[in-house]
Amino acid sequence: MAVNFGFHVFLLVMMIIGSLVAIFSRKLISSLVSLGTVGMLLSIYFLILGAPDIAITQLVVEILALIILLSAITGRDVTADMTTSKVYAFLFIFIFIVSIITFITYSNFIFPEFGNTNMRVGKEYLYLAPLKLKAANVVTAIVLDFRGYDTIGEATVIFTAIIGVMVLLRKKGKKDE
Amino acid sequence: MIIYLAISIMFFIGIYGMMAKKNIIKMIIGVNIIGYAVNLFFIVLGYKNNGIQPILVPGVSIEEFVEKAVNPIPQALVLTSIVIDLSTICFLAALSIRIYEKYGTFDLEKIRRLKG
Amino acid sequence: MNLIIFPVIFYLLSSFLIALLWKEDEKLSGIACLSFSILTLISIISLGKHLILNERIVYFVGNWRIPYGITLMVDALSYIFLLVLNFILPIICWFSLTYIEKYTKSGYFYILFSLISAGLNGILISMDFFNIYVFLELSSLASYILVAFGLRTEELEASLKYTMIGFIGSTLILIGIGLILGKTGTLNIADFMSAAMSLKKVQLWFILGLFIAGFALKSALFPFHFWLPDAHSLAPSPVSAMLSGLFIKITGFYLLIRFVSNVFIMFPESKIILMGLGLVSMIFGALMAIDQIDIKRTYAYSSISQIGYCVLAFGIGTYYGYLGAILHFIYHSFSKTLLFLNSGAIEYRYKTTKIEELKGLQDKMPYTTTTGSIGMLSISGIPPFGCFWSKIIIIIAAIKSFYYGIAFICVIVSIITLGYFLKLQRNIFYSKKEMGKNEEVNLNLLMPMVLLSVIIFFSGLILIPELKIYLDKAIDVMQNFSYIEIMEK
Amino acid sequence: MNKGMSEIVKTISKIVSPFIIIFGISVIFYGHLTPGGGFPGGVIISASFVILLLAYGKEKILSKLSLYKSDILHDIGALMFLSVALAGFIGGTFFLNIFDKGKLFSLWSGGNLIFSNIAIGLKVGTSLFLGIILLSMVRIVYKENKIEFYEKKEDIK
Repeated sequence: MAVNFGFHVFLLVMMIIGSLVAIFSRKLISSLVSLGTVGMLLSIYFLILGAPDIAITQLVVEILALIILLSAITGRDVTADMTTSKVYAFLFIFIFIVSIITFITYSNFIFPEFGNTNMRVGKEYLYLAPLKLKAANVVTAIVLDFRGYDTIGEATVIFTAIIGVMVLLRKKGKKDE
Repeated sequence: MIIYLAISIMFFIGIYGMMAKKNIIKMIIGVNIIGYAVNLFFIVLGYKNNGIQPILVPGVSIEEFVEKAVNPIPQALVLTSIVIDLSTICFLAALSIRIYEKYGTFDLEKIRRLKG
Repeated sequence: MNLIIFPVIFYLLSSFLIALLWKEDEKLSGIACLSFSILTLISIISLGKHLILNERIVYFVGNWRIPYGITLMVDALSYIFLLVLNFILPIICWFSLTYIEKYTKSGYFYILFSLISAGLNGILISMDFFNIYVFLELSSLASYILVAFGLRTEELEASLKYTMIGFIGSTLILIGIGLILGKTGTLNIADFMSAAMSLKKVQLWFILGLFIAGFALKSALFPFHFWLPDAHSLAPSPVSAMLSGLFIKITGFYLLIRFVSNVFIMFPESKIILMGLGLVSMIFGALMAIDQIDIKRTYAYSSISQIGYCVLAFGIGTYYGYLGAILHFIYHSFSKTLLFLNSGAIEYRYKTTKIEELKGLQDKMPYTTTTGSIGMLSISGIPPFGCFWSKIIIIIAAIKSFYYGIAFICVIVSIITLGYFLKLQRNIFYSKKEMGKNEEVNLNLLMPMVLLSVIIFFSGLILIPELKIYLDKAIDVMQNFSYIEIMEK
Repeated sequence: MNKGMSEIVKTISKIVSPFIIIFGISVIFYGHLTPGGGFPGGVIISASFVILLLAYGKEKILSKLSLYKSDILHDIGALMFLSVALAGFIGGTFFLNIFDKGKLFSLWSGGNLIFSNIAIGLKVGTSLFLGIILLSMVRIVYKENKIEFYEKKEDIK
């Protein structure tokens, strides 16, 4: 979708504000809600950047993550105290300043230019998927056929997470306890 | 350059949320924000100026589609890494529930029984 | 040539089938997991015949050529890691058949065990950046869960700390992969190298820095080591054996070797960084291990210092340095697994691993004592056993390339290692004579330890000329192999 | 968790959730033609179950899709996807697309994309639903179908 550059920056600024509120707010519920807004804005931004199925997945996955965290909070303490450990704060500010400086000086070396992506191999996929595989959705063709081996590993990651939830919610860990 | 600067600011906010905050749920929110920032970084890498979505619709010819479509590779990777972040959050939520059962609080300061 | 995929498939199949059918029956899921790991070992050994004929095996998943699909590659170096990994995993699974009965729902343990092994095998055979990341993430997530398997308060907190730091390490690696995708548009290592030749060197140093930081974090080198003692000492013993012996070596050390010496060949000076990291973590691990009160914490700190040895030897960069690194990896994996299984047997019998609560095990558990002391002597570098050969070669490598200071520090650290292991032996095994009855653990716990100590005892034989050819092939891969050769083929 | 939310929410979620399930299934089946595919479809289906869970509380939803059934479905989905990959061995290499590719914009196109989509959708759908049910279910122990989980006692302090 052709959107002028200002809208990109607007969405990014809103996301930064949302994540700031999420980190620094005192009540956990309000920080979770602002996390939800950041996820929603991210899903809209994916749509603008030309990734529709990523936008759908991000939208629904973010809702489920919110539900998971809310179910972890309900019935337990809902406020987080504001004291932060001074050592980490200073260490973090130091790392932040150093990396912003290196970022600004070297950014055109490290990051590719925003508008034009390196389509050296991406272009081949755009030819291959419709002609050879007869699949119109190139992203699904990549995820499930060209790089399907990744997706097996990734489907096993969800499987591990659910086994992990089952392991962690047992009645007691050791028999002799 | 501004886009990458904004993404790295968001990344550092997530890192701050993980490192400096002592509440487990705030750490999980930090993990979430780092996941968002890295996924956005991938999709921004694959963006082409006013490019269309990499899905062929009947009206568009192949040559025009290849010319204007966005890079599909980062999108395939982000589909995987979104779900990896969701699994990490799922596991961390279960872990925080069990830690809460044992300590009665999410606050790491009271939980510090392990020496470094 | 489909044999290359079988390790990953067998372990995935074993985890899915155990989860579907035998999750509730502990005995059956243990036997299923053991049979699948032995099956993998057989498929790896039969893979060796092909590897001798041609120098490396390249396999295109789904028949897609280099830049489009995922390619897998096994050569002499990754074959050695595959052999060591798939030889130790059945032993650990055999040991945990009776050890895990102390935990409730041990069917889940075998599912997660085979998932970690699937992840580690997936890393060793793959030649694609994002594929390495996915399998790295799979095995790390399974190991976060297994650290918290006992659901006690310390274990939950250790797992939380381990998860947070492991997540930061994975994110650093993911950002490095993103930059590679941004710069050269591909994810295949060979394709990346042929495209990276045209880039200026300055553009790639940031990517290499991210990768080194991510892998150093995963292998607990000095600045990022503080998650390891809690995670490895509080996990169930077979899990900490797998973590210390295999996990930090494959996700950290192996990938450091691959990326520094085979992918980013335009940065030879990065080996000096590795030498520094290895040196510092070697010294720090040894010093911290001296005054520990818990057996498993001593072993955890000693594995920090031993992986410092491996990275230091690799950092030296000469033939002897590489030989020392590979040998030390092999010997340390076997002996550290033996030590953690030994502490598991002690914990199984006496429910504690505190040093002062265990007295005079010499006559109460004679076989455990002999195997434990063999493992301890081997790591501290006593002549007939394994690590002596590798430490000697590392010291020779340091002297040959005129790093006398480093050679001297290596000797000092191995003396400190000998010191705290002798102290451990004296306190636990050979202290005052207590006429307790023979409470030796049953065979399922004992045979893996005996098998490992026999291997360590005869491990000097690997240096005889016939076997040394294969080691030289691996070192030749480390020295001058670069992934571009695969592009020409 | 009390007995679900107010009456309005219950009736609306009762009406809406079948449509969400149908939309999720259409996203799975048309994954290779329109935006979507295995992951989004599966996640949408699990979201529809979660809506019913939130609206009606645990007992009602568990009567329809009990823990044991979703656990079995979750493993079957994983095995289905692995078998689609192993089917490639018939044609030689691991993940080969051995089915015929069909025409470009017809429903039957892209060989084994459809089967992988269905397998992934089934797997993601049931496993996320299982995860969320377990996380929110930490208060109730279920004995009859062999999965008994931690019941939060009132005296945790």
